Amino acid sequence: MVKFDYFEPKSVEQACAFLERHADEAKLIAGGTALLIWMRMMLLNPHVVVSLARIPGFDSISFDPKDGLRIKAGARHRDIELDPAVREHYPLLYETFRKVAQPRIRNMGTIGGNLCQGDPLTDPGASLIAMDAEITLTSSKAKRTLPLEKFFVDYYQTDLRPGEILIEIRVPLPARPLGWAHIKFLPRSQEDFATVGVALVLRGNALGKRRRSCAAKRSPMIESGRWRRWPRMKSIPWMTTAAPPITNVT
Amino acid sequence: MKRKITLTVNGKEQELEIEPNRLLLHVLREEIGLTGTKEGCSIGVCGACSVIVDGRLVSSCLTLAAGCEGRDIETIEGLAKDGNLHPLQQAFIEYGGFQCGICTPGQIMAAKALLDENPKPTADEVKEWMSGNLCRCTGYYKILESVMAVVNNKISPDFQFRKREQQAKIQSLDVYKPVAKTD
Amino acid sequence: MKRTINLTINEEAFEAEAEPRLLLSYFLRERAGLTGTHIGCVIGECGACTVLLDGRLVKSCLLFAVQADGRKVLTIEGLAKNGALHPIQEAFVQQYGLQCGYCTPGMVLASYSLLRDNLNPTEEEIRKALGGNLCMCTGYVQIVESVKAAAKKLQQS
Amino acid sequence: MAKAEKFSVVGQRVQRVDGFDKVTGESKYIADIILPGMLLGKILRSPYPHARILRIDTSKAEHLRGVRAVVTAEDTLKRPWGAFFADQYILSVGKARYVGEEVAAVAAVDLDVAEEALALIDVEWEPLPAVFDAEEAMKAGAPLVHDDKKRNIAVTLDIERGNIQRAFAESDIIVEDTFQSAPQWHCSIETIGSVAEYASSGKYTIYMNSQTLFNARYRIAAALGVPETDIRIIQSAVGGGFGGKSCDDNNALVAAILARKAGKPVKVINSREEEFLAGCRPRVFMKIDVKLGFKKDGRIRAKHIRIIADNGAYSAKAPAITGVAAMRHDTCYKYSDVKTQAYLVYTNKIPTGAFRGFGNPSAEWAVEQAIDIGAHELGIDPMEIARINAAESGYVSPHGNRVTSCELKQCLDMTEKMMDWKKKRADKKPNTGLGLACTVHVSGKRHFGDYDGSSATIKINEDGKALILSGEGEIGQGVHTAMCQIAAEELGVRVEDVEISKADTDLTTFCLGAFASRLTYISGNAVKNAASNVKQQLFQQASEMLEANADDLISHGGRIFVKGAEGKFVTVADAARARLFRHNGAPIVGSGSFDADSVLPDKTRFGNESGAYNYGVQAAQVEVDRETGQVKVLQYVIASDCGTVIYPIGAEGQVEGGFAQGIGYALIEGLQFDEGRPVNPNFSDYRIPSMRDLPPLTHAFADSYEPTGPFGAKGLGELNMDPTAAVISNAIFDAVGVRIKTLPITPEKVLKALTEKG
Repeated sequence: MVKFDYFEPKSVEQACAFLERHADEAKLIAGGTALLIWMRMMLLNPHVVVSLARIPGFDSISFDPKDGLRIKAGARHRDIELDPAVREHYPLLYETFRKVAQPRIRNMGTIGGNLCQGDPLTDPGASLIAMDAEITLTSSKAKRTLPLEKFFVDYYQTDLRPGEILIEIRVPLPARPLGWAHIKFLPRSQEDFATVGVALVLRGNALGKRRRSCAAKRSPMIESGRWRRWPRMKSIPWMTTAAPPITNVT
Repeated sequence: MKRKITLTVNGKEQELEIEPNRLLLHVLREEIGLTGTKEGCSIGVCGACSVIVDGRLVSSCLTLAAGCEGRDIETIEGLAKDGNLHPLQQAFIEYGGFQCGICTPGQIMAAKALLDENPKPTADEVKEWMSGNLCRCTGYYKILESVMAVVNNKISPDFQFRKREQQAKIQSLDVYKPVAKTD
Repeated sequence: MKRTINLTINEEAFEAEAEPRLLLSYFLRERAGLTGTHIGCVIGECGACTVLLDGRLVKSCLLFAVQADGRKVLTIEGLAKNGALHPIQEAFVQQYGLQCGYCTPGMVLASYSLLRDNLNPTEEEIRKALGGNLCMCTGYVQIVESVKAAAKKLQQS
Repeated sequence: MAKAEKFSVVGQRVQRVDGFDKVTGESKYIADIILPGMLLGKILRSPYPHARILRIDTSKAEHLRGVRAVVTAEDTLKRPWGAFFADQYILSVGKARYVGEEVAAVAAVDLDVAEEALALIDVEWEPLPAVFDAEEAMKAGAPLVHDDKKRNIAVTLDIERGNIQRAFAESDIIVEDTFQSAPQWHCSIETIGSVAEYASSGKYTIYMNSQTLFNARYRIAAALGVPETDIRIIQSAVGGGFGGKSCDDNNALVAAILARKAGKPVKVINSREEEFLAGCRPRVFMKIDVKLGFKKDGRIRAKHIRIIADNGAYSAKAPAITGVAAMRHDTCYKYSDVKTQAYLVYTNKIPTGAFRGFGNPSAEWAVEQAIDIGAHELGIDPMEIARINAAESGYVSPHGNRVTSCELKQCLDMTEKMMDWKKKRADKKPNTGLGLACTVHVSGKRHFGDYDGSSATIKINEDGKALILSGEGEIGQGVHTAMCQIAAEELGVRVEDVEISKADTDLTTFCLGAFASRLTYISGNAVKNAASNVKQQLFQQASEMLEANADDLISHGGRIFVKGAEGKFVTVADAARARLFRHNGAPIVGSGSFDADSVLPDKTRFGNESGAYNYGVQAAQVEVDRETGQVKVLQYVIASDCGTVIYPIGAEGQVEGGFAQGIGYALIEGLQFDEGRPVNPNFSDYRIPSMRDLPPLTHAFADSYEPTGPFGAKGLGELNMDPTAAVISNAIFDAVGVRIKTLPITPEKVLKALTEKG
């Protein structure tokens, strides 16, 4: 690993200022589970590392019935998994986050870091897209909010612009009843990255047709995320054999 | 540019000056001399470097030491108190939860983090929790058995490692007279 | 407050941090890993920790490492070159100038300092030059013989 | 069957002797060894699978601040070395023959500097045509890996016993098929490493995590060109070996020459990537054609096997491994007429070598499937086919292997019962199936010179406790505990009163080390003999003190007494002290040797390769998901015949751990090469089984007694790695009717086979 300067800003504004100042040579670190591997492999060699770990409230999760779920980018996967509101109102997210890697990595990796890495092999993206999540990004110049699915561009490529920090993920409260599933296909070890991850949401009237399962699968209400790309699929013929049983209704 | 940091490691404060690119794993091993924490894969997969930071189980190979300023770190060396093994350590011996032992500090720290959070996990919960700690020797059956032995309180109450005598009387040599004894 | 100490040890640059109170002898052993410099008394009496600082014979237990900052140190490890012993080392081996060997690095360096200035010392001069180096094993006779033999070797070369 | 022998220590669930250190993190593995002034070494490796080195310029690296030594082949004798063939160099001489080959190395004050220095070494390469496939390599005109090896063939075997043509003519049905095994990496959680120290007087002291210290010493001496005595090898705690740490690689040698040049101790530890590229020597990849002739009643009449084995660029132990794959299995069943042809072929890939099973997992993958095919064609239960053909005590294989004890049939009965085989077979559910395979392994193997033995020394300390000095070493399998139990049993003392030293070539007598499942049997016998010698001395002393005849004495629990008169006794401590503290005093110290009754195979590879053979049976019930091709193992059963079980926790651990590696081999593990370059050399992409990947397992040991073993024991370590892949494949066939013939069995392969079958 190269030598670098290390900063721990105490506010998002400060962090943005650091990013601005060290434009090309700085990297943000949150959980570090991906960044440090790349740095150890000398694939990334930043001269400045800005840690977001000491920004007060940057890991908070809050829920409001009208506003939905607001997850600050510094929340760790395990914080989300263990959050009572997530468990109660967003069972799909609970099921997804409890399956991310294993507890040690969930204790470290943050949702913001995960999304910004743009790694299609990881689990949260698909479920959050399926739940209509939107994200807020900020820089010292501007703040913007966009749907998560627009954020993902390609393998390891996102719409994150220079100087920007992902600060929040908002997930609207889903309509009830809600049918949902998240599965990932692990051909080798249970610890592997998924070959395919599928998140599926059925809302409102689509649920009534659930018994006509094939029809339900073609319903425009179904959304999913898929390996290597992040499409919000309107129809998913490839799933006709591997679809999970939609048994979870809340 | 080196930074000064203070870590609390197994209850003891440690003041260190380190480069920001140093990993917690290497600082524990090389600066503090706690070599119980092992490096296996260097990429957070195998869990041999598992330690507990502020109550959370983490991979010390993916943790910058600089980010641990002021944090409380537990390593395998902090588990046994006054030569008395932690119940998990005892269970791993009694139930054969290791062979070569290189993954064992990580396995035990992972199990400790679980039991701290959930003292009565089911076997499936243990499996799910521990699955990120790889072992190439045991096939895991005895690791699971060891952890479940602690959960189900099946470790011996009067465990003494290899019956070591703590207060052996050393026979004086100059008064030694060989004779047969009787019961 | 720790200080960064830069010095040359056996012709190699070396840098390490140390508290100002750290003695040069410990610095050499623990920071530089050169354990040939031995600790005998830590009050400058025994000479087991003898090294050369900028060419002058010193007892490294009577110096702080910071005092060696920017200077040149020669330790016993710097004497043999490319696996070949220095003639003084050879002489100590051949003339049985050692038993346990603990004082030997200091003895050798003291002899080195002597013979550098005086290639033909008398026994008295040898005993005087090595007077600050204590040995509990040999009774010094063979040490003196070793230094004499070393002087001869050096004269010939 | 077992002798009615009652043991007081053997067979008890005792505590591991090294347990405390391991659960507290106090065990010193190689990375934990830190010497004063120690430097860290890094190795520059070939980026090409085959290339000539035109020039190496190390001057920039040498001038980097913090660099203490840079070495190339010029710092070595350029003398080739190797376990069987001297064909590899410490650092490339003229050419590199695989990606990852050691070309140069640096010792520096820290790893970052060492890595920077590697980048400053300037090597001018001339890439050469390379060959990556063993079959391609055998073709005329293929690039030669070694100029003197025509058609790249390192070893050819062509052996016929009996009359194979007649035997096939007399067969009722003939099964013929081709199977491919896969390379597999050891993936010890601790990688290979060494700390070398060089005293300018000429002695090397090398701390190694090797599993075969004296073999390491021999090879290092040969490569460095110094006598064995000038090399002292001290074993650190070993974080898993499985064959990978038997010093077939250059790690310790590079550390040694760096230490010599730098004049400082040097530690060289493989990164995980280096371990995959060029560290441990992975399992030999084999393509195996099997042809079996059966009689209608299920008897195997003829067997013809043809193997093409991928040696990689250098030979390591692959020559012996090829022989094992070609012949070992003929000790499992009662064969009469067999033919075996095998070719070991050089390619421009990582050298392959010893991995738990030593050729057996590859061969059993093929042969046990061919037998299963035969069983299905004949309409006979695979369990019955195995029973009909199973070897028995007294069997002599066509290659001269003499079986002194064999409980294979008992293992079959146990497996049948534990699996509830008959019932499960009768109520077969869709997409579920049962599979079975048998296995045989050795307990030691006579192949490193004409010696298949071990030696040990036991001394009694003044406190009456015994200390075993053995150079065999502990690599995690628990053999030190088993040795303490054997010594305690023989001496009649508590196991807590026996300790064992770490292995150190300067302090212990010659020992071959951990391979060929030999330690419990071979070194167990040596320890037992040493203990017996010590016991004689103790009894001699005690007889004076008890005023009794030494022949009438027995010992138990640390007391020595006349048989039947336990009330009056002397303790072992008293006897030892009495022998020492007197005129003409002497410590009680005894040594013991054992050399197995095996035979160094002759030119036709005939000869009893081992003193004892261990047997096992495994069975699986699997469920196949027809939509994804995924295989779920519902239940797994193992029965093992390892003679008397000395250390049950350790023995169970060997079964479970071997099986876990078998599951990895069968279903999970695989390294992909691209033009000889490993594509996934890390734990994120080369997966090994995790806790969640292991199925429910039931296992048990046969009631067995090996007459030549210590208290009836024989080997176990490798047995349960061997048949697992075949078991799973056989079960998949039973479940969905497709047979997978290449490893690992991935969902893609199963799905493809199902689609093709329609």
